[in-house]
Amino acid sequence: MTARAPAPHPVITFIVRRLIATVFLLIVVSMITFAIFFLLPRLAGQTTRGLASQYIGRNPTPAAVHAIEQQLGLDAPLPVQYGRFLRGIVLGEHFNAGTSKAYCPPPCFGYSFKNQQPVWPMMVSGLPVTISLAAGAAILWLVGGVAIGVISALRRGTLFDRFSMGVALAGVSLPIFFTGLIALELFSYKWPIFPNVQFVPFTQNPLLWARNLVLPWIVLAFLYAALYARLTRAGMLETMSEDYIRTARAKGLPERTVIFKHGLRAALTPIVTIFGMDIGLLLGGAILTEVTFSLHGLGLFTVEAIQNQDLPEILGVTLLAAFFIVIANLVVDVLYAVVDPRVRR
Amino acid sequence: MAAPLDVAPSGDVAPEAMLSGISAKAIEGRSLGQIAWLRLRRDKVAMAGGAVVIFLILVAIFGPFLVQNPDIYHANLINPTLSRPNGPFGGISVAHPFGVEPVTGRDVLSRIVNGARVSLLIAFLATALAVSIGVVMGIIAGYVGGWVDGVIARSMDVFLAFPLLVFAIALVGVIPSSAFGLSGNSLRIGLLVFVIGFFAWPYMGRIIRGQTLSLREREFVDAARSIGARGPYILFRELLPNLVAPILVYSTLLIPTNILFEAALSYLGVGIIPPTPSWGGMISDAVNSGFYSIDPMYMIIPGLAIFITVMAFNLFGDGLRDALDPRSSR
Amino acid sequence: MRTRKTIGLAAIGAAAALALAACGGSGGSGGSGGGGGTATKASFNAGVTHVVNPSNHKGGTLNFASSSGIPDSADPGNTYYAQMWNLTRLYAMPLMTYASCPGPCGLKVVPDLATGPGVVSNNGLTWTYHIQPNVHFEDGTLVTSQDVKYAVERTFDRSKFPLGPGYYPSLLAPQNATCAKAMAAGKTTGCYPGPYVDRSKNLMGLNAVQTPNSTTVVFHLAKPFADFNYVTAIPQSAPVPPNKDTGANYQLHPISTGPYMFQSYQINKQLTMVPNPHWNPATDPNAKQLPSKIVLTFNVNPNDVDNRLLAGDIQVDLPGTGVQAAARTKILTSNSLKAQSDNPVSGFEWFMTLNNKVPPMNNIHCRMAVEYAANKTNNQTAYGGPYAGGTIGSTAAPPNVVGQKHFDLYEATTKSQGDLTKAKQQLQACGHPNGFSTGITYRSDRPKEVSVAQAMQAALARVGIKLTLHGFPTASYTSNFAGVPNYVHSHDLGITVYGWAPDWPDGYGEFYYIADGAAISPVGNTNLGELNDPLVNSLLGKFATENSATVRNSYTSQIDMQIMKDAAFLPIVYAKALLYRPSNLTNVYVQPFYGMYNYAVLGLK
Amino acid sequence: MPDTLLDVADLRIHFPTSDGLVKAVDGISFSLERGQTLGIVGESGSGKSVTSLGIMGLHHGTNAQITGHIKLDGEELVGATPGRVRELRGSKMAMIFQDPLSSLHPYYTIGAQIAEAYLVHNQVGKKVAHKHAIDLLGRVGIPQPASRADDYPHQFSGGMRQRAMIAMALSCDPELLIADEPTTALDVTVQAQILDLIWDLQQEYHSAVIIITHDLGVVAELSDDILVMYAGRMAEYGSAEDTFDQPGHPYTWGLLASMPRIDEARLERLVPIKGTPPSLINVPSGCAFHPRCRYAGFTGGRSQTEVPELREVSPGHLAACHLTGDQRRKFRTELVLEETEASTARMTQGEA
Repeated sequence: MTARAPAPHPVITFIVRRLIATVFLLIVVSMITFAIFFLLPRLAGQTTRGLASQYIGRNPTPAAVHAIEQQLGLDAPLPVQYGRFLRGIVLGEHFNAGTSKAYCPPPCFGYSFKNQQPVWPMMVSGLPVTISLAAGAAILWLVGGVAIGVISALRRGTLFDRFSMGVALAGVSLPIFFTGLIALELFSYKWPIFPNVQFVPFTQNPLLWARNLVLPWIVLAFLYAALYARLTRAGMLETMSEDYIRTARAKGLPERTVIFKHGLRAALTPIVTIFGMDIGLLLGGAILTEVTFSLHGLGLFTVEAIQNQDLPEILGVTLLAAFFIVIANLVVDVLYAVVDPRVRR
Repeated sequence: MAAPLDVAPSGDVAPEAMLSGISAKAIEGRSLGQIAWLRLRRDKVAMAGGAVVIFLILVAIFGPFLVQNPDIYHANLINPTLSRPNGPFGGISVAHPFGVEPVTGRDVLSRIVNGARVSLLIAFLATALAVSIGVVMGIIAGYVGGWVDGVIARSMDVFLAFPLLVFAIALVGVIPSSAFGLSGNSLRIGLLVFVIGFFAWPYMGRIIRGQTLSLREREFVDAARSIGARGPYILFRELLPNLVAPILVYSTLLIPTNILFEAALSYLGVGIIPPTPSWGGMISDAVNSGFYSIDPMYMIIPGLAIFITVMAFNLFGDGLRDALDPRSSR
Repeated sequence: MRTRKTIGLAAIGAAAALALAACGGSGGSGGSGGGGGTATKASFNAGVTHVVNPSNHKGGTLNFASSSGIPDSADPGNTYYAQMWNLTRLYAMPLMTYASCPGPCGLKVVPDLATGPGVVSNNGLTWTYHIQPNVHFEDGTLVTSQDVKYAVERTFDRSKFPLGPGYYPSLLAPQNATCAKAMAAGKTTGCYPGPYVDRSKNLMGLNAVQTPNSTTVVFHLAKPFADFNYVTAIPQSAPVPPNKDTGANYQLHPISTGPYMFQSYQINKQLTMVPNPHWNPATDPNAKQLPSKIVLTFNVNPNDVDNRLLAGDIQVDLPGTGVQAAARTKILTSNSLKAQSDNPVSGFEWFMTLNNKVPPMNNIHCRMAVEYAANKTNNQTAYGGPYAGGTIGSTAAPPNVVGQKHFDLYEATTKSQGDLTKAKQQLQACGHPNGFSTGITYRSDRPKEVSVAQAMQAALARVGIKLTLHGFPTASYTSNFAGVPNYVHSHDLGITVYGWAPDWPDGYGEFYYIADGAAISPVGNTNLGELNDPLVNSLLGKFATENSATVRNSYTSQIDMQIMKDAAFLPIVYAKALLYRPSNLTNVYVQPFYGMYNYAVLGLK
Repeated sequence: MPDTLLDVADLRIHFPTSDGLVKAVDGISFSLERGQTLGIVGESGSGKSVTSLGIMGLHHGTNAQITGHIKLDGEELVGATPGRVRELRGSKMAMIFQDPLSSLHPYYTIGAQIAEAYLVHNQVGKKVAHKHAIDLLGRVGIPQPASRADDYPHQFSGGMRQRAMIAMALSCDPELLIADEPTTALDVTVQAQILDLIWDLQQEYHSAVIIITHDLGVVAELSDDILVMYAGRMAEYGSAEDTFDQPGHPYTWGLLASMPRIDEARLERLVPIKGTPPSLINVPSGCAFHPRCRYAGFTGGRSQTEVPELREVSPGHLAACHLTGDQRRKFRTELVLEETEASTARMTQGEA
């Protein structure tokens, strides 16, 4: 028989264990990322000279290329470069900006090759945009998707169900940039309901902030809302055929209590898991949305970094994105342990 | 087969599940495949999706031989001052049923058809790679268990921690234009397949691992083991056939994801190298040249191509899942 | 051709798209200098020859937008883009600059920080500039000759400033005798490592530049270079106060000497400039201080830039390469919008080189046959037609190169569909009466070049010349394929599609890299036709020591004529851009060297 | 005087599906008095669970077509408003399910789930309800009920879960308790405990009980009456004594033969009924059991064509079979002899 364990301890040990695993995971991810961006191109025939010459204007001289190699630290062996990179994240880094040593406090993700600026502040400055975009869209799609999914499941086979599931299927089948462009063309140019879409900080003008983000929110949320409606519907249908729902009905509970307290509670648990992971993965969707709507967030920063072949920026943003994913997974796991008593051990 | 009064739970759960249990019995004697096919055939939507999928595959294989050269420019069909196609709807005519591209006058139909080949090729290869790695790793993890399972499960975590899209565009961006003995589009296709396949396998791996774990405990595996079957025999003769259904279903659902993914990469400029046509690349051209607002067909046609393809695969995949797994209620 | 840079295209590839050029062939009336110019009412192309909406009204926010970020750097010492050379005039005063006036007058270099043009010594090796004694930085400190010297010193540190031109290290005298030997052997340029490494002499360690007093700068050259005033017109000569220099971070806030100074700058996002209180209009007649704020927004979706421009949300599209297709259609099909637009030549010329070494093209008659057989109208259409592409070209230099004269040896403008009779005659003379086969190379990721290659294939087929198409990616075009003569010879690539814009608008700047025999190199070649004509070579050599403008101009037209006589170039178009000027913009005109509106003088109604 | 609590008459529950009309329950009638126990026996898919869910009104919201009568304490439930049936559910009638783990909500504590049932039918506060839940847990034999009430279902053992289910069902002192395969998912030893518990509680509350099972052994001791169902129809209905001593339907014979009996010599192998239960979409014509019935040939073909009516084989004991009384007695005797011989043979083999 089950011995009763003191309540808080398992959750805390669980969190601590997961935290340690997370740190370890991040280190492994950073190593692989570093290897792929610095080692793989070399294996593919890229030379540091070729890399360095990308950051020089017309007609580079060998001396100039060599100077750049040194400046960017490309002349050191790869493990040393990786060591520097890790040290920079933990301890910060002194960078030779010319006149003086510029100090980049931790977490210093190195210096951009192209812009010769520390990567971290540039990424941080893009965060408000991406977070605004992500948060608004996430709320929209979670509320919208779950509501539609629940109604569809309960009204299975009705016109509403068929229609909303049809739209949902279209939603998951449309490329996000395509919907974005159509939305922009129709509602920003043809009928200027939301003209001149650009990011305005929330602190500066909350109303304008929201107005300008409505289109990107809807476009980004549309894809996910469709997905969540389908998932919620399937989950709800499955849950509502569970034995414990029958038990709840047999108890004589009102249907509303049966649906929301017993059905939705259980159906939402996997949705919450997926939601957490999607939030972590959102940078992918944000890239396409930000490019389409010219929003200066992390997504556009990523594209910019890639266009400039700016390895430190690419490395930084990849790791930041991985960090989000790992943290989101951690939060989901902890949340799961809180929500589902069976998981706690 | 005679059996003691069976205690299958199906008779006591909700009527719906009960009924499927009953009808399964009614057509007992047929193989799972036949049953699934019967169910699938009744699902008209899924069948329509399947028909479109087959049509698309045929188009991708044979289409390029039937249409004109997608790289030929038709300057005479272009307004020399405004660079846009003469005639309405992007210059739609009998010779060019989908119209022609602005600036170049290239035939849109032939580019769509050739683009289908590229999109489907990448999607299929990437799916094949992801599924192969995922299935092998999943079976090994699930069957062998122990520390092997631990290592594989951890590495799945690591791979899932990579932001796929960010990673893909970054990686394609930093690899030189010729590498690993490949160059041009063969290198690009190889890279895309590698990136998608290599970072998407854990999704498949997790599903297969879970299935294997539950199958491992089932009687027929015990039976095989008891008559002295070895690990590999059990893996491939006993387990794999039972995993065909989930593999098939998730492959069908992974393909459209990969089509969208390839389109996104091409849209961001790291997909297929011009002038080889690809759907995402066509949208990208329409957007970056700015022609999409005066010649909407330029963007809408490839957009619809992506939409229809992905939708068809999704419909078919959903239907296949319902047919193979009656428990999923949809 | 504003396109988003595609990935894989290295920064250097983008730098090659540099547009530096001058005023259109429409032959503008000579406007008065010094930021004046003849005023005119808004009409199509009015801004090419006249100042539209002249006004001294102050106030308002001037909005720029760009579909990318600042292409290289906001640091005047580290930039190689026409849009940036134009923009930096708002916050940096180089020694010389291009005159602020429309039409040919704007192609002249005039003193900016200097009191007059540089004075060259008799041996051509010493250039002396005197700077204005009463110019101040934005913090109120006086600008001295040492600030100019320091700015030049910075350009030697290629690790911090790799993106700007490298003229000073290659032109200035070697730091010492050891260096001189090394330089003579072609092993190095300079030896002076820049002020961040060489901290000696109070940061004034560069021997080739001397500052005898606080208003005099003397440049010592390794060899005579008569175009030096053009070199000092590059923003790199704008003064930098050594104690305010922040090295790689200087781009975030260059210390201004112009009418505006940086208020805030987020790379790739936004740059805001406000009036510089220490700027004195009397010392800077080439710029104005009218708007009360200037905001530049970066990374705006290209179509969005045009839509905002037409809607009046922004006033200027920073890169100045013209509107996109959608806006082009709107503008050209509406009389009122068209009246608010200009279509200047941008400074680029698109052309094909006909190779002198690849048989049978090594025979001049075969090259002439190609010249005659080409369909110039279709070539123009390939580049976007008369507005977005440009005017059909007949000379090797575009019209905004000083000294260029119009001529048409191969009936490019008179028989623009091609003259097949003459083409056949030339084929006869060449010994291939039924035509021949050769290859054409082009950049496969540039639709216009693909298009023109196919147009050529169709046109030459009319006289039996079979053209095979060889497209290569831009990134490796000159480094691996078209710019590697061995590759060209072994693959029989007789025709190469290319384009060029000079760093300054004279015959030397235009022709040295693309037509001098000395410029032919085994890898990364820019003289793609491998032209090695003694007359062209010797005329280009004379530029270094010739100071007379008239004589230099005659060299330019002689070289141009000789290149065309050799049938070494097949001009396609003198590139043009369709620019839109919103009605509330004042003092608008096209700065002919940059081929876009002069950003230093704009105001708002 | 007979105190009839539940009266079911000609109950039919049909489900239209894309494959055809499923007649899950097709004309069932029985009645049940307070304090009495009815056992409903049949294979999976025989319609016994559908019947019980129908009584509980749990087909509401599905496409079930229900006709006939269900009278609970004189109140007609077929066609009653869903709200009224819901009020009765959990208070006047309650149900225990087969698999206690899946029937309990995994996210709520046992105590909360029991209290919830009490709360919804009584105007009391949460504390009172919780107290009541602990009481009930104690009553069904859970040790330390006060602390175990805060446990989650997965922390209980199988038997304890079923006890908790029973506690939940009893929370409002129901007059009718339906136990649907209450012991199927449990160990043999626990099975007996649970059945004892139901028995004890029935005595205590004087409730009417329906036990649904496929296992005649379960109902052998507990039931007053037994209803055997086959393919949605009644095969046999009578008192437990009659049904065990003089089973009137060959199907019941089969059930008895396949029943492990503790009182007799243990059979190593149960005697199965050949074939599988029929599809409810295509119920065999005539007697639904005829394809599996070894005596179908003795009815002169009527079993293939004619649906047998329920006939009294003895007073108050009904069976739906075409065989005549003589045939039945003869075949039954043969069968019992056969079985005894077979088991004796096996036993001797086992000893040798």
